[in-house]
Amino acid sequence: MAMNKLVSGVEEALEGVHDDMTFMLGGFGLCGIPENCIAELRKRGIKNLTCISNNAGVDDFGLGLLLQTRQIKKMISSYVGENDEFERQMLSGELEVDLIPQGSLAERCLAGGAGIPAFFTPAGYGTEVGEGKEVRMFNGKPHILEAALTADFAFVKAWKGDSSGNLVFKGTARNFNPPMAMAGKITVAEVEELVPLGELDPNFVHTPGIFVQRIFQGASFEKRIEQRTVRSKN
Amino acid sequence: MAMNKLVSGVEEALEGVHDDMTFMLGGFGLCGIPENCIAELRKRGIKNLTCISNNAGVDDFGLGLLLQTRQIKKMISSYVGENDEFERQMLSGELEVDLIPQGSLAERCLAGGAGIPAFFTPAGYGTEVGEGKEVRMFNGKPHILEAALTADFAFVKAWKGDSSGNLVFKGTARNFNPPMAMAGKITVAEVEELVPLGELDPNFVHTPGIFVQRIFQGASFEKRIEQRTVRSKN
Amino acid sequence: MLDKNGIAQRIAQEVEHGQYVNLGIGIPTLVANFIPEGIDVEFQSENGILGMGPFPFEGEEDADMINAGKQTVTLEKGAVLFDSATSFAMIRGQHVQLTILGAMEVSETGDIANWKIPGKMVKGMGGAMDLVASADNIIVAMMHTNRAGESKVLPKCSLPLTGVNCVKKVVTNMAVLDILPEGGFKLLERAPGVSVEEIVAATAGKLIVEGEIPEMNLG
Amino acid sequence: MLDKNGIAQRIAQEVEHGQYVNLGIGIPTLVANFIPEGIDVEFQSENGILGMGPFPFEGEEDADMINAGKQTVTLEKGAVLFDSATSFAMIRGQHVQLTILGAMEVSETGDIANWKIPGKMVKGMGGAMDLVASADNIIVAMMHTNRAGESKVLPKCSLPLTGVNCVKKVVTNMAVLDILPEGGFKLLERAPGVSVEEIVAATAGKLIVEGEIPEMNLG
Repeated sequence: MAMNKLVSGVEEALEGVHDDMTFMLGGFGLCGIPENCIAELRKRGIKNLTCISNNAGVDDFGLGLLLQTRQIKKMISSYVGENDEFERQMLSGELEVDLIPQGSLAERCLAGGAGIPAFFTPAGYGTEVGEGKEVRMFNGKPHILEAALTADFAFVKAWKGDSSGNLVFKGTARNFNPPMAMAGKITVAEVEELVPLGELDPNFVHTPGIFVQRIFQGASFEKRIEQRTVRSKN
Repeated sequence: MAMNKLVSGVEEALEGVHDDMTFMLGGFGLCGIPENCIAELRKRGIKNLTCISNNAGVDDFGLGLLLQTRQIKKMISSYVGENDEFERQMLSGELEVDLIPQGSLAERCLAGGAGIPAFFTPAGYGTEVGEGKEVRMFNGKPHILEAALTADFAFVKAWKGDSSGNLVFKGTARNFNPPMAMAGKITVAEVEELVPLGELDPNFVHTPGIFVQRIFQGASFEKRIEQRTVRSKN
Repeated sequence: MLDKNGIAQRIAQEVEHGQYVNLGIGIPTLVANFIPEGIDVEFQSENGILGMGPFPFEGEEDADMINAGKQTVTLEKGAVLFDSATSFAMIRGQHVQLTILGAMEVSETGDIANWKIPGKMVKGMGGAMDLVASADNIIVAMMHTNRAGESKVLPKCSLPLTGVNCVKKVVTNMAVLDILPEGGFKLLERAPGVSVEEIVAATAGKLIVEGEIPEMNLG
Repeated sequence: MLDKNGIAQRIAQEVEHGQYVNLGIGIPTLVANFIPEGIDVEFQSENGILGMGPFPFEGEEDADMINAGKQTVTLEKGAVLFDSATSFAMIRGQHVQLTILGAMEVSETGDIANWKIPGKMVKGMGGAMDLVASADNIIVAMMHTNRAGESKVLPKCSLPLTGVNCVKKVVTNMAVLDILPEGGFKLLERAPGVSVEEIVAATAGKLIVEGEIPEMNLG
């Protein structure tokens, strides 16, 4: 009999979050971000957070909302452009920032979820990222040792999900959500559509429910587009 | 415009295989094995092969067919029971055997495909598998350093595939096929059903075509069941 | 003395509501038949299933749906399929919380041997080394002695190891034993009709017997 | 002198039939518009697309379908979607064969800097460090000089590096340059109307000029 991870909503889903915790948040830019969890974190006003997220949102959306309220102590990201408040806090030293190559970020989350405490990668060798890290040659090429990342909570956003926590993502909204779902001590999934157990095809589930501890239907999703780019029909 | 990886059949698919090469072969037991490629390898009679495969087939099917003809010099596997000829060759020293924990085998293939030359795992520490390998403590627990595996050819078997090499597997026939597909210098996919480009849902492809160099429709699939186990309707 | 089903039945009492469980080949597979009503667990099969169900009805076997013992199986509602790398990510990452497996030998420090008899038999470790190196809770299901009547509950394993300091509990045809962090088998329960003296005689490793030892309650 | 489209057009000539290509933000994105008929390539977008197509028609934008520059895009027939870890497995594993990206500085030993100006600007490296550390072939698309007129083609980068010894070719508004394994920019082609002398004057790094330098053929 499948486990029941269903919670009533975002409030119950975030039970136990508090100051000084480390969170992972899925998404790439504003695509596939856990909007409901971010809103609730802001509402709760918890502080001194370490947030692991590929990007830091924009000034008034995504993680930008928690930067406005100065709830974030440290960001671990790969790309943080497009956010003036972020840049101000970082350059002034108010915000700690650990910038990580995007592939290393994804792999470090995956490793954290997969019980691989460290691995070698060529990315970042010879740069600031490699400073202080062990270097070893493989196939004549220098590699650096990178450590796994885990988090107290991982917040992910899926398209569809069932009560046992099985998740399916849509389009490029998948991005960091699956590796981060694996790396949370408690992984919370907010979904656009909660489907009955058995409706998801077992052969086509992106994130198996074993990685998810709590799931709820998001109250609303804005799904803002950061760079609306189109071509004309001619 | 998508790439065309389609070849006429198993003969063209195996162009370039020769003595002394290292092959990866997908499958778990007899489930999801590349039957057509194995038959063609036997037909070609090439020798001194190193085969990386979770199991070694049974006496008269799967990799057992290449053991009968003494084409295999070395097996890299996790479990080799259920095969008398294998046990005989191994205990007599005719066959070199490298036994690897199943999870390390899967991860070493994945790492080989993902450009991760080495990683730490707790599996095998304190056992023969850990002998001669670097040991390091992480979170108070000893881990050993394992190296990536790659192969001259990876042979995988999929349920459906298209001309650009995108693959979908069925049931538990997925197993080692996706990680091995990533780790072949040349990856050959034999499929039960070749579908027109565009028919596979981009959101539900198990192995992206970038990992596959050649694809063909298998002429026939026996799909033998190793342990037929049933219950009665009462 | 318990038979294999009895051992499985006793082990089923150790399974907690909400756990993801990996069952090894042999006796452990039988544990699935004894999970009480109301205890929701999902079985992981390391070849790529979460939510493994019972064997299929005759005529409904599918060559593409097998368990880690290569037996034809079915899926429970809500099951998921995945590849071997993802499967061991679940195991190594400690998402699978309980592993139940067989053994040839267990030592009083929690070492286990179950994959090789030098010069005689080498089947390979399969997923066992990953499983015992990873799960928080590892229970061994086995006979207390081998066919020659020699104890399998030892001070030190004589066969090549599968893992070190990992087994937490042993359930045999004679007894339930906890392996203490400081070493030693603590006798918790006797099988029906088995005396403490018989267990002492059949146990080569350090056995700790404190107070009255109850008989197993198999309901 | 070339404009951005001209640089993209010239780089498109470097793309080979059957290649998987990652295009960075800015000029590299434009390269997709100039791939000749008959050259089949697939574009990888590191946020999770293989087989990225053009921008959508107005009204057909989908918030769940963006490229690595956060722009709305479409999929080609045969495209695939995947997560970020899989995406960088493709990149790190050298399955993506060609990377085209922008730069603030390039050195004569193939070093590249493009993610940080200390004390002034820090956007982050995004996927660039993984890309330049991995792909066999890396082409930089950039202006030959910065807004202050200073050369970006240097003996040594002054800004924090993105990668070392990795850039194979540089295409600027003035020239096509190979970076030699032993170091140095070998001048291959001049942009239309640009003289060798102008290129020499705009290049701070070691420039190797041998024989007649042809003008680019942009068809």
